[in-house]
Amino acid sequence: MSTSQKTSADKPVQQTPDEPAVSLRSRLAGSNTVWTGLVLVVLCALFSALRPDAFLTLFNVQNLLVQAAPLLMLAVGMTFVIITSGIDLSVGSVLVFAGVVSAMTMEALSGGDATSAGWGVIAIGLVAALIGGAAWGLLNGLLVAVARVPALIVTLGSFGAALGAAQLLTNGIDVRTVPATLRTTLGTGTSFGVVPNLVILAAIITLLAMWLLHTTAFGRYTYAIGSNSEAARRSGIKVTRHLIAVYTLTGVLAGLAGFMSLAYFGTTTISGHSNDNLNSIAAVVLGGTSLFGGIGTILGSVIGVFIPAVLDAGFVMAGVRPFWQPIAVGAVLVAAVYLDQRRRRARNNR
Amino acid sequence: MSTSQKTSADKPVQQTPDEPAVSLRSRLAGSNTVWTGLVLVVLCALFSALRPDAFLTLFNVQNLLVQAAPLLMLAVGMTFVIITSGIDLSVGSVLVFAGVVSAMTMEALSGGDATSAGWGVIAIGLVAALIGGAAWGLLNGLLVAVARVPALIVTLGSFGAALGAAQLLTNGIDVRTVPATLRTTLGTGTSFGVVPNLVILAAIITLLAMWLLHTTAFGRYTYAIGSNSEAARRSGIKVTRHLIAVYTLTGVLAGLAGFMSLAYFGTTTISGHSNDNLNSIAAVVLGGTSLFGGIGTILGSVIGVFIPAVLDAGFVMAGVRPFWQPIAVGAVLVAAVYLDQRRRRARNNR
Amino acid sequence: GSGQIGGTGGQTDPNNKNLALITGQRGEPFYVSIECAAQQEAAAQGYQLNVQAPEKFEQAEQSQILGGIVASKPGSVIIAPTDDKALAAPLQQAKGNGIQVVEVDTALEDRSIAVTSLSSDNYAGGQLAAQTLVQLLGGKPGSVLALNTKAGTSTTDERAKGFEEEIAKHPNLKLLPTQYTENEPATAAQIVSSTLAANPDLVGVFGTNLNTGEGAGTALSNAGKSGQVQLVGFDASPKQVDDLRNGRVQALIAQNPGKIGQEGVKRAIAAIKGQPVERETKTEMISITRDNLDQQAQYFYKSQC
Amino acid sequence: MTEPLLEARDLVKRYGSVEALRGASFTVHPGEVVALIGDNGAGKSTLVKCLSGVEQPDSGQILVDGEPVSLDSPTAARGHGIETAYQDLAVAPDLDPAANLFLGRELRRPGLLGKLGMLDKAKMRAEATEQFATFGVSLPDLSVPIGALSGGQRQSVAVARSVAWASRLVFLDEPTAALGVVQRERVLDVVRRVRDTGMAVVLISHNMPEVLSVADRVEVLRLGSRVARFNAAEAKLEDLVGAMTGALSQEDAS
Amino acid sequence: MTEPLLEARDLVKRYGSVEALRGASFTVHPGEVVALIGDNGAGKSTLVKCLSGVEQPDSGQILVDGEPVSLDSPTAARGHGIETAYQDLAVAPDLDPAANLFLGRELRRPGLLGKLGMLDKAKMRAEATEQFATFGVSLPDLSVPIGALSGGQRQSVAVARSVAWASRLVFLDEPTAALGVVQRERVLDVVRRVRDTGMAVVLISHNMPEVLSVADRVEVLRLGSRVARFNAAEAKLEDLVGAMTGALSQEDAS
Ligand SMILES: Nc1ncnc2c1ncn2[C@@H]1O[C@H](COP(=O)(O)OP(=O)(O)OP(=O)(O)O)[C@@H](O)[C@H]1O
Ligand SMILES: Nc1ncnc2c1ncn2[C@@H]1O[C@H](COP(=O)(O)OP(=O)(O)OP(=O)(O)O)[C@@H](O)[C@H]1O
Ligand SMILES: [Mg+2]
Ligand SMILES: [Mg+2]
Repeated sequence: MSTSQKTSADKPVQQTPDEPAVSLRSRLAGSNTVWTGLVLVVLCALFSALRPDAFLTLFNVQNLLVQAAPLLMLAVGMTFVIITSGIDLSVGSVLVFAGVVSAMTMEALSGGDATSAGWGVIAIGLVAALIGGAAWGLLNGLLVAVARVPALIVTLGSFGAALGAAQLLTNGIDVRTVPATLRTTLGTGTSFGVVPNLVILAAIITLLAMWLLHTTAFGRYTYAIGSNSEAARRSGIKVTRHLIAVYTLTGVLAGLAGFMSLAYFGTTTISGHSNDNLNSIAAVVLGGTSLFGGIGTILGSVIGVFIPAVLDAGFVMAGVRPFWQPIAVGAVLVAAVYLDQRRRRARNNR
Repeated sequence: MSTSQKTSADKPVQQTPDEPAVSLRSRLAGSNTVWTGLVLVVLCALFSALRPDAFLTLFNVQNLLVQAAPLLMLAVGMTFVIITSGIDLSVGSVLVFAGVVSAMTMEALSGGDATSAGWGVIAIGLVAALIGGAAWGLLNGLLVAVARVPALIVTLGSFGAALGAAQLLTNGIDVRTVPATLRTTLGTGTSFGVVPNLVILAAIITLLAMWLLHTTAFGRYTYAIGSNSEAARRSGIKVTRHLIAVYTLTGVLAGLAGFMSLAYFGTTTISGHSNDNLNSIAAVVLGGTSLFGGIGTILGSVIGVFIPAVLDAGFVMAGVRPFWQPIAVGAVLVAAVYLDQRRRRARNNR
Repeated sequence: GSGQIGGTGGQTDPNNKNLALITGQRGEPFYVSIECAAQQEAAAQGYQLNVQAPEKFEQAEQSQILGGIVASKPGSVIIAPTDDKALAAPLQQAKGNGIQVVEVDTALEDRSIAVTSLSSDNYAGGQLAAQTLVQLLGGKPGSVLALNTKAGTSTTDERAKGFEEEIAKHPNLKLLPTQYTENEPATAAQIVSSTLAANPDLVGVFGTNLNTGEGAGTALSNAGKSGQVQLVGFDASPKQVDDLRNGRVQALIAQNPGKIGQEGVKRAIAAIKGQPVERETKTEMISITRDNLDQQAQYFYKSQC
Repeated sequence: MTEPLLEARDLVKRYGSVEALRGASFTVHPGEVVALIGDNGAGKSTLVKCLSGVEQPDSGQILVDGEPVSLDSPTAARGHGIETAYQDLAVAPDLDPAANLFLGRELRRPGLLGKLGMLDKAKMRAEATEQFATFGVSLPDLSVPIGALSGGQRQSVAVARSVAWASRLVFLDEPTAALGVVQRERVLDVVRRVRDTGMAVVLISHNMPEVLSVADRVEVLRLGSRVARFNAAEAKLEDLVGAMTGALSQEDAS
Repeated sequence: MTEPLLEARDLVKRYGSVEALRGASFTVHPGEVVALIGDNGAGKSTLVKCLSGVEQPDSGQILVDGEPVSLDSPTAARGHGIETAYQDLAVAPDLDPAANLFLGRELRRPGLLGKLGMLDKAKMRAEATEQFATFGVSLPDLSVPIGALSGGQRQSVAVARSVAWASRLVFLDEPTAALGVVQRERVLDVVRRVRDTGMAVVLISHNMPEVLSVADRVEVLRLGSRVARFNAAEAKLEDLVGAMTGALSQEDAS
């Protein structure tokens, strides 16, 4: 602080005596994630009770976690974007594009068939995926922040364009040689006996993102821009630069998701990601992040990714008829957010 | 006004002398629709120049208009919802549901095969479609306005649920007997020699919606709620009731679109509407309506429906390779909104 | 007065050198293979071929594309209709404008519109898949699962239906409810994992198209069940053939897109010239397993034109 | 004294762990201007919100004409003839000043079109122009959305709005905070004139000279409860400040 | 007289058809408190926005220390040691008061973590508590988002923010409008103290007694241009009001 009016505080800030205790309790009760988290726990308990032989098995838990990993990466990126009051519809296509670029790079480096390629090629492939994702993220960011085109239009455009570019590169045919080493280590390997490597990677990235969003200046600026971007600008925050960084980050995470998907499926699955955007947005909103920006947590998005995943798996195990499944999923989603909403309104009806 | 402080206005409201003229000009220049409208005109001119034999033909114009008619209905409803700062992802599924309910009703009334059913059955089918749409709209509205669940979650839920319900009703198999009378009159018939009946119906509904949004209290409340819903509530506007009405209206329009689609295609096309939600949202945003509510016009949405339609048709005629098309469409969308945005910013950079 | 859209009569110009091909979905290997063959044949005969495809296997966008094609007046349109009813009206208009309609892969219910169709019998394909699976199982009892894409997709619905009805003839096999994957491999993988957890007696899976087979293969190999649970896929894209070779997939039901594309163009040209063409041809479906892999190489789809 | 028009007894309002009102009471009689004063955060705006139906108190009683009522929505309060100019203005920033003035009370066209809900925009604009003139609001362009106006212009619209529609009681929460010297005088004039028609006015203000010049009575809120009441004619500035800061507490004794 | 710290010459700013500034000029010297006064809509806030880099004037010149500069962003103005408390506050409503106070100037942890961008939230909170105390801001709960605070509390945070960071000049656009009697005095005290450290303060206010008590000089804006300048010690209330309302026009003559 430049001036020094820190003279004796003759009227100290008024505080309730039992502040720390109250604060913790009310913070927990009011936090966005507790109620949706509870819904997740209840669902798991329910399906475990219904099919104890199937739901609570190591196999099922591993599978749930592994298969959610790429979507989790998308949702983590989406959390940042939505907190800035933006949106990114392009993540699924960027995932595909990054996967294609990565796979083609690895193929090219191995002379056409990457199946037996080593770690050097794999590392370059990873970099290619991240760069491929970053490029689209950067483009989105520039158009949103510099050209000031609404994020919905920009990313709807790149949703089509990234997929088109991936199809142009491959002529629509999946690239199919992926290094076996990559598949058996990152794709399907486990560490510590039971923990899938994909899950470890996803967890590390998620923890890093939590750290970034909740404890650093980068995160603070993300919230500030979503809360009032004009105030952020006037406070000297480089709003344009920050928005570009956020969209690029989301692109990089989509690129990583593309690489993970490549490792897991062993192919580029070009035509299979048209719902990823809505799925990841739904996860983020389900986790309590506001579409109007300024509010949200990564933990919430994690919960938001797993509620539909658990539901889908549980319904299949419980033998719910397929056409009933979307109806039941819809009802649970709405109910989960309703509980959360009611709780928050009771606490603070501003 | 209850009190009477209308004493002599000794300091009249300050007005620029040339007010009417300036106002008209600046209103036109600043209006959201002019620039996107211009883009539409330029595109038409371009394609007409490229393929004069194909683009500017009666057949093509008829086709463009007819095929856009159902989407236009969805976009008109979506305009209302988005102006209230809501969103409706369920429209495509509601369209399918309404079509299914309508077709099944007509079949049931004709004892299993509706192909030769008459106007009485068709009228009942129309009512069934409208009610089917209204029911989902009402449900959306109740959950958004009364239970206060974010619109994105509610309508994502009903997006799945309405489609699931349609599939349950039909066991996933399209209903395929549609009255031939309906198909040849509303579906593919024309009036005044060349104007398709579907287009006449869509135009009438669109004009009514314009009237409703831009000149009535209903429209005014729609803007007020989107602009500041708390202010609207404090002004005595029945926000809850109004939101329910808006979502129901959107549902009814989706029901009508379902009926139109039934008349045109002669089958329920259950699997074919998963992109309708994003397409109609894109049309609305392209037309200058703000996703944050309070701003927008029906005319803009009409233009927003036709820009992608013209692009798609034009690219097909120009023989642009399919993989390039989404890239080109994305670029044009972004460019159109960018022009519009720049223009508006120049006028009023608040 | 009242009339009908596009009701303008038109005669086919026998000298029209323009053809159009509208496939069912952009970037689908099966359709890409059709396209490659068609392009080759058209070029060989000195014709221009405008190839278009909707982004998804959906009738609305396809009929919009068709509108654009009709307006640009090719001599013939070769199309894989995404809906056997919904496309009747727009194709009727095409016919009304003097454009010869050639159906490939799928066909309209209304037989009066196209001059010829080269369609695959997807129902029979599903049956063939079931028969192949039964053969692979060799009498082993257990549950089997079919993975469909999206409800209402005519081709995969037919395949699933053929499969279900054929499996029903084998009482030692329990048919689980057919699941829908939204055409996402991740969803398919997740469904297969969950089914494995819930039904340890799962012995066979049928993936009705590329993406569902992909997801199922991944889930099975992840669970270490490749080869134990028999997986039958549909189509023979290069990746799928690789999978068959290395044991992720045990059988593929293949069509012959190269032949369809080539023959489609030939018949379109004949129709333009007013020559007689065969009205109806059912294209063959064959089952490829590891045993007959090498004999059936001509059915493998192309990845490059 | 006449029967109170509106009375609040022991209102409590909590926001999470914050207690904004801790048993606040308040009285206003017909035909009087009551100033409600208090330090920042004393709970004045919260009290107004509770009395105009925007917020529901957690406990306590509200009486209109001596009858207990439940003001569960702004519409309920409006039904009793109560209008409010909120401190946060509560206007729709994307609508123009005339639309904001008539928000929720739009004039409709005569005849069938009006029955169908069609607005008479020209008439509303004309009446709005007149109304703004009364308050000395000078607006450069009536079609500019209110969000683009200057702070004072916006406040004038909000105040004009509440005064125009009230029939028995109007709450003005810091109505002059952003106003220029002239406009402030206009508002105070209007307040007096409204009072003279028999309506009651509750004025919240931090400007003591203003309070003393226009109010008949003064009620003081401190830390969420009423600590003093004064007759404006007899009150001195120091008393008011003393009551607000807690140096002087009258109510405890009474 | 010393060289002006900041000078604006003939600024013009148009919003569509509205001309907010019509050739406005303005001068401020180091170590003085200049009051900028004018009717509602006179263009005061627009002028401040132009001088703090938030808006770009359509024409005119801005000089800092006699050198022409282009203030094309708030960061540019901040580079010259200029801070502003805006009339619309410009705070992030979802962040808590401490976060708002330090917005764009967060304190980081010592060491590597700080280099990586990690915030020192405890330290910021402690410093914020101290800072708020100076202004007599009393906040019931420091973790409440600022959007939930009372009008006065919010304004105090915004004012504290600008004063805390300014090094040469601080613009205060109606800083006391929503403040209580005590808090208002605190702010005026702070203004004087800041001036005594050699910094310049530009105070916008509609409260003439306040203006006369704290300002060294007064500049009057009317319909987008400067119409008068006064030495506060010599100016009389009537002169100021006259200049604002147009009854008296000094600048035209000069
Ligand atoms: N929605 C809310 N959530 C949490 N605390 C709130 C909320 N609204 C008000 N408060 C707190 O309640 C107290 C009273 O606020 P209120 O706005 O009524 O004060 P006020 O007397 O109007 O002050 P001012 O003179 O500054 O306008 C303040 O401490 C404020 O921070
Ligand atoms: N973004 C904008 N668009 C259109 N007009 C504007 C905009 N911003 C300001 N104006 C107009 O410019 C004029 C000056 O506004 P400004 O906010 O500078 O006034 P002010 O002197 O600060 O008034 P107050 O004392 O009420 O705060 C006003 O007539 C206002 O309506
Ligand atoms: Mg207040
Ligand atoms: Mg101002």
